[in-house]
Amino acid sequence: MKNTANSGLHVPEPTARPGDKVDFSYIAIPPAGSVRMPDTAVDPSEIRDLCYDLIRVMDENGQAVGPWNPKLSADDLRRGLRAMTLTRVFDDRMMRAQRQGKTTFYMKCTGEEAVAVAQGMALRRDDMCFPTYRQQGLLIVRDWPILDMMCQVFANTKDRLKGRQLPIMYSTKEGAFFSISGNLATQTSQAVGWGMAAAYKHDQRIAATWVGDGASAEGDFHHALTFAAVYQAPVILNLVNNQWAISSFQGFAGGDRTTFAARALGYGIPGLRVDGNDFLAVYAVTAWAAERARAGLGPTMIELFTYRASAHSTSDDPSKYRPADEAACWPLGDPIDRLKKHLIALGEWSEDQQKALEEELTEYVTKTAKEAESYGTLDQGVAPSPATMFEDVYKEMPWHLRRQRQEAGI
Amino acid sequence: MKNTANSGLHVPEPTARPGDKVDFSYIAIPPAGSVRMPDTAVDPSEIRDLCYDLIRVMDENGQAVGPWNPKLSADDLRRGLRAMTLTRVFDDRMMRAQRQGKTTFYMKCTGEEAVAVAQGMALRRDDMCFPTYRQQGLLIVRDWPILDMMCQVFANTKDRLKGRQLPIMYSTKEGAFFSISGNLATQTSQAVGWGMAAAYKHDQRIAATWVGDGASAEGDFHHALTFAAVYQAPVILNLVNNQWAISSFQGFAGGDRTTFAARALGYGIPGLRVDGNDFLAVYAVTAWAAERARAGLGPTMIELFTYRASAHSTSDDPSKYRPADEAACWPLGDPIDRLKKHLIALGEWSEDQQKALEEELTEYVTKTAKEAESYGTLDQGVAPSPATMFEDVYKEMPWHLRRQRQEAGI
Amino acid sequence: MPAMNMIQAVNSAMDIMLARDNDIVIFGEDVGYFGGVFRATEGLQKKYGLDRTFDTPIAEAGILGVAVGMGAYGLRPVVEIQFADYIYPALDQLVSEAARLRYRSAGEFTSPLTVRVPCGGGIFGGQTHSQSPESLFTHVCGLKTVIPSNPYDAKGLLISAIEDDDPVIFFEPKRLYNGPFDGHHDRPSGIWANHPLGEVPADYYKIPLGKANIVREGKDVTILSYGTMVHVAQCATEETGIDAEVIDLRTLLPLDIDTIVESVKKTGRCVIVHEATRTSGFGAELSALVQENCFYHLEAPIERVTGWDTPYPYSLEWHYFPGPDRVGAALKRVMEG
Amino acid sequence: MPAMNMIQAVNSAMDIMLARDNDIVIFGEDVGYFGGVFRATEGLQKKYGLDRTFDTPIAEAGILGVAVGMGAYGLRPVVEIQFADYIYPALDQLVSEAARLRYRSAGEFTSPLTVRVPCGGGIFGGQTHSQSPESLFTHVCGLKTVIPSNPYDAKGLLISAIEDDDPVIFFEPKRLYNGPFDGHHDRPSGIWANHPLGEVPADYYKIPLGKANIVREGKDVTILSYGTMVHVAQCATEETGIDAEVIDLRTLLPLDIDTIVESVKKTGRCVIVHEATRTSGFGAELSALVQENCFYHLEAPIERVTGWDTPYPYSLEWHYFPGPDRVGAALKRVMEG
Ligand SMILES: Cc1ncc(C[n+]2csc(CCOP(=O)(O)OP(=O)(O)O)c2C)c(N)n1
Ligand SMILES: Cc1ncc(C[n+]2csc(CCOP(=O)(O)OP(=O)(O)O)c2C)c(N)n1
Ligand SMILES: [Mg+2]
Ligand SMILES: [Mg+2]
Repeated sequence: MKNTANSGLHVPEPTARPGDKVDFSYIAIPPAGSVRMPDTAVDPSEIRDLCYDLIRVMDENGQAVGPWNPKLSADDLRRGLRAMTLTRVFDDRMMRAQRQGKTTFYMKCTGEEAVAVAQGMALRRDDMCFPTYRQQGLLIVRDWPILDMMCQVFANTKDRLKGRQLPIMYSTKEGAFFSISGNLATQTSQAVGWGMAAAYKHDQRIAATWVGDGASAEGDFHHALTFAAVYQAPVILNLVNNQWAISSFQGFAGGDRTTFAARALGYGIPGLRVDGNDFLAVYAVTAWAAERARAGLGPTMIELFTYRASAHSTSDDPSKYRPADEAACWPLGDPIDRLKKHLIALGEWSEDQQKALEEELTEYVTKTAKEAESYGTLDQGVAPSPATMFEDVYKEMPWHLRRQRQEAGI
Repeated sequence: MKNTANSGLHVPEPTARPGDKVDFSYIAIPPAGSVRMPDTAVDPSEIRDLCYDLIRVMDENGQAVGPWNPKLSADDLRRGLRAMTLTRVFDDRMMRAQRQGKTTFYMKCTGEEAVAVAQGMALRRDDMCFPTYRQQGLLIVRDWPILDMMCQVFANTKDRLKGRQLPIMYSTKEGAFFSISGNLATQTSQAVGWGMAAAYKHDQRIAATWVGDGASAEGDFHHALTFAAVYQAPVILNLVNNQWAISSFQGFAGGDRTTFAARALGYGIPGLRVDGNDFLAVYAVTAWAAERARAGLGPTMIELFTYRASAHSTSDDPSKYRPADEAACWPLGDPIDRLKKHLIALGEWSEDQQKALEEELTEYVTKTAKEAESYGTLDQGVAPSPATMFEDVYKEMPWHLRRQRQEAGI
Repeated sequence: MPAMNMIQAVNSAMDIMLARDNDIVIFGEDVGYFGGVFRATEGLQKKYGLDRTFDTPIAEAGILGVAVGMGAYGLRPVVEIQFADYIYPALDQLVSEAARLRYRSAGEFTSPLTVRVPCGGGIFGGQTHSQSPESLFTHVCGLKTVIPSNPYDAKGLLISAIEDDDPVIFFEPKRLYNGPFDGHHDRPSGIWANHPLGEVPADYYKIPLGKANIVREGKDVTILSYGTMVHVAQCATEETGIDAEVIDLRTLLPLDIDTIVESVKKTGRCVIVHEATRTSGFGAELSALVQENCFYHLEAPIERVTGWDTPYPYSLEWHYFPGPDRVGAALKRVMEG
Repeated sequence: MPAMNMIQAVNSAMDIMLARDNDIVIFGEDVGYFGGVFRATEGLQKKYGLDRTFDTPIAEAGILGVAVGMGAYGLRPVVEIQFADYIYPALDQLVSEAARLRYRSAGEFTSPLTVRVPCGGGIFGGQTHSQSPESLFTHVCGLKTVIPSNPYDAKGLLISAIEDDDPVIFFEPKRLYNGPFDGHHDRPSGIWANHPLGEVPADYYKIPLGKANIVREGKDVTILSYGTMVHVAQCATEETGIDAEVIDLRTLLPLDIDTIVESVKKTGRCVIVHEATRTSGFGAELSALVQENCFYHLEAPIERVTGWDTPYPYSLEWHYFPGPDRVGAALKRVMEG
């Protein structure tokens, strides 16, 4: 036995490193449709088993099966497919812009598009989102202008954040999308506070927040769960388990020992575990949790089981720490492919239509990127005025900042 | 429904406040002996139900029953009874000293003596303890000189901590009792680190730590659980649920929603819930967890279900926030009375012997207190030399502290 | 005007604001039913309801995180951190979140929080109930830092803090809760009822943030201080007979630089007094600013009288606390300089 | 001697120490298999084993809490906080625990930790990958704070830090990892292989903590600085032609006061340069100390050139960064003073 007190310190290791054969055999995948759907008013103690299960709706043939089938209209499904595809095209374009030096940094959500897009669809347009950095799909499914997003990425003269934030750290009150923080997990307890405020104000809106498997180890997430449970806040706590936190596999966040959904049990909160690449399942669990929250039945925690198919960010090279073909071997497939297959199975879509959609969106993104670039890119140095640097530190500028602005000569 | 998003913010309330009739009817108490005892090598996933149960050994007649009966010898039982009684007498004497102005502050553990004493007995003498401030029983059961403890409380010339620490913030490396921190919960991740170090060094010693129901809401406790699970550290994580955190009942730590033991589930750690006033049950679960840790099977979390029978500290007046007779109504009784009853039922003890023991210990404590007082008490101003104030900030005193010491003229 | 001690003044400020503005909620450890370990929120839950003043889990970072979220919603949370010594777990939510939210969202999301924090020593609280960490917060742009020295100011400043649209850390020197304290721990302490600044209007009033108060005019030397040390400084002035101008800064950030500079230019000498440890304490910033702004007027080195660079030692606290003797000695040195 | 950049120098220090002392363990986010996001621990896990250099959960407070426990056991943990901007969650374990453990246990338990913290801007990291929070740590008694400015110092200081029996915060200015940087972001950056201090002995050596380095002797004015700003200061000296004495402090606490005082007494003028925000930055403490120790030798006000009191703005970072022009202007002002 390696892991004993008197035989050394146990340090977790993933099943495969670069050069090894990918091994996902440890992942148990129950058949689609096999998990029961409880009433939203269920007592959390009656659904503890759901933390260890995996809610799935789409089967191998692209059919939607079982109680969690949200029975979305074909139009809604196409809307979801479009938003996911647009997200992927947008990501690819921005990634290329970074490679071209037009911006310094970018983060993709490839393989995880269903998370933000399906959840964004299941939430109301004014439910307040406290995302981390891989939920650009929320903005996209809410039809937030991608031009606006690009201007932020380019930190140009139309950047609504005045060049103050790293690319992709979007923020829009109108979009009900909270300012992304560089500091992991801080948004989770903030979301609970927002939800508490909404409850206090007898407001129908609810809050939702996202945190990564890695970041869930931060104390803030524990505080979010505790406060959410104590005050029964109308909030959805989403944990996106995409298997990796930069170079660290989910075993370093505790994933070797149990599911992340099981965290909910310690707080008496319902915990759902869902196939994060199954658009329908993600939609359904989110709608269930939103209904609970809106009915005043309290918080829900959702583990979205997915896979980070791309690099962590443009600063990262995953081939250094995981097998190059790991993404391709991910047993739960690709969320866009799977929803497309479902729509085709329904007779509501075709490969040709998908191709046409991709072309249309590529053209749209390219055109929009050109427009965004016309307002400047970082390398061109067409940035917001340096004088703005001293604004918004406080509501009113105190003397010392006025003096410093003078000193800066701007 | 009060607790709904659109009908206001839910704020927990205890079942009774001052003036109300005490109501502990919500507490489910399974019969002694009814909970199974798994093998220490059990897979944690097989004993999740134990987080929701309550391990008890002593029945109403003082008989030890069921699989968790540790079958201690009568001598060991008497040792436990003696240490618990001494702890209580010690507490009373120090509390009186505070009232007499001989020290400024004191904290009792009345009603919770079984926690530290039984756990201290189940651990080895050199297992490292990372306590919070109500585990003085650990020192007492380890036969640490109460004179030494009193000198710390009086901050006198024999105070091993040189008057630097608030009374009861004991620390002794020789006693394997880590320096108590005023900052709640910080010791929990430290204990895990100590355990990891022991594992790294192939050391047979294990670590144990204690945290209150209230303090378990701190991020540190989450970090402790996460790191303990990830590195399978040889550590016992004890959560002393004594129902109160100063004036806040355990509902403000999440206790209204589920058990505290259920926290363990989120990390895949075995969680045991034990009648904290049942000396035998506390001993047994601790021995079980220690065996696991020492065998390299990883951490265990234990919820000790008990009641803080006295004030939070000498600065507190509990009649302001809970019914005056709440302690008397606590359904799990008093740990000293219960162990005494068991020994009497065994024919190994009598009321007279108990009375004699109490007298003997009272005399011993009084005599020792007199000796301690002879080395000074705070109000007499017989304190360690002010020059020591500048020592031990660093291993070697840097110039600025030397200069400040000069400036202080000492 | 009613006599109030500092607890009552602080309580009165919150009482008035709860009544005036339904967006104000108060929470923290033990602040609800019980009314706080220092009783600053006593009676407020009963008067305004469970959802206006409530207890929290013991998680300072959680309290602040939740407050930031509430602030983003549009509420004005007023939270209590039970002791300044326990604010460190919340630092990330303060520094990285509350302080920068307005900036990083270009003004769309704000953090109109007030964080009440009992601070300071002199009550035999030992190392974890005695700290004065104010300097850390003054290094964080986006935060305001306030420390009153008497009931009148406490109430007026707290109302301003609550109404302020930026996050304010409001330190309450707990040694002053019951009465003014001049550092003579061996004598009976005064009570606020006997002090002019213990007279506090029952109604709403404000003292603006960023405005210092000259508590004693003088021409020989300027003493810059705040909180408990204002009283120590006044005492040292009387005991030495040196005609010091004693300035109570009240707000550390934004600082009332004009009042400071004017005074030092007049006196040509400056002594800075605070209870916090010396190195990188707020006294360093004050010294730097005075030097930068009054260099050609200074006739002697600026002196700092502060807590030592050690933890606050429980039984030796009166050797640690910068009392009137130490301040007096500095005044004399400066007058000779 | 081999040429090393600063990453390699830091890596070499840890490599040597892992080999020399089995009680040293290294951990942090991504430091294990991958070798750290800046690659400072590259190769160490492979060379010394899984249990000597390993990844951790993403919980800075957990990392520090565990390190304190290990230190109490008797190990010497060397941990990495991925960016200085993420050290705030760990502040309580540093301030309340690591820093005070020796004191509160009267010497029985100690915290011989080293906390490696990449800091500083100039890499377009935005507000959360650019901060220089060193001043906060200098306010905490019980901690030592170190910031090297070149590979040679980095290795020697890191070995000293690891061997030190007190907790040391070891800041690594990430803008210097690959080469010296004088602030001229518009010109190609240098590489360490072309710099004398990029020559680093392969073997064990130490640079004592608490000793500053006079990197340029001069008689007109003393420049106090550390980290990246040492190079900016040298550049400004050359560009203005002012004969400045440039002191690289290397250790902020304990500070090498003698070297500072001797220099300022000689030059009579002082400019302090750091990248951190100004108010209550470490420059304030330096200014106060210089003023206290050299008052009668000063011929002009001490100047501070620092980052502005705003968050580090992503796209405007070169307007924020205190470059050679700003330092040069201060030098000129001081010479005219
Ligand atoms: C407090 C804090 N610590 C560390 C980091 C550096 N960091 C940025 S992303 C990341 C990994 C996060 O992984 P995960 O939460 O799983 O999210 P994912 O990237 O997989 O979506 C780390 C360590 C940070 N941003 N904030
Ligand atoms: C970080 C921190 N926050 C707050 C406090 C103040 N405080 C001391 S004890 C206590 C209550 C703790 O309750 P619990 O953990 O249940 O332990 P118990 O007193 O019941 O044994 C509080 C809030 C503290 N010491 N440290
Ligand atoms: Mg992840
Ligand atoms: Mg308790």
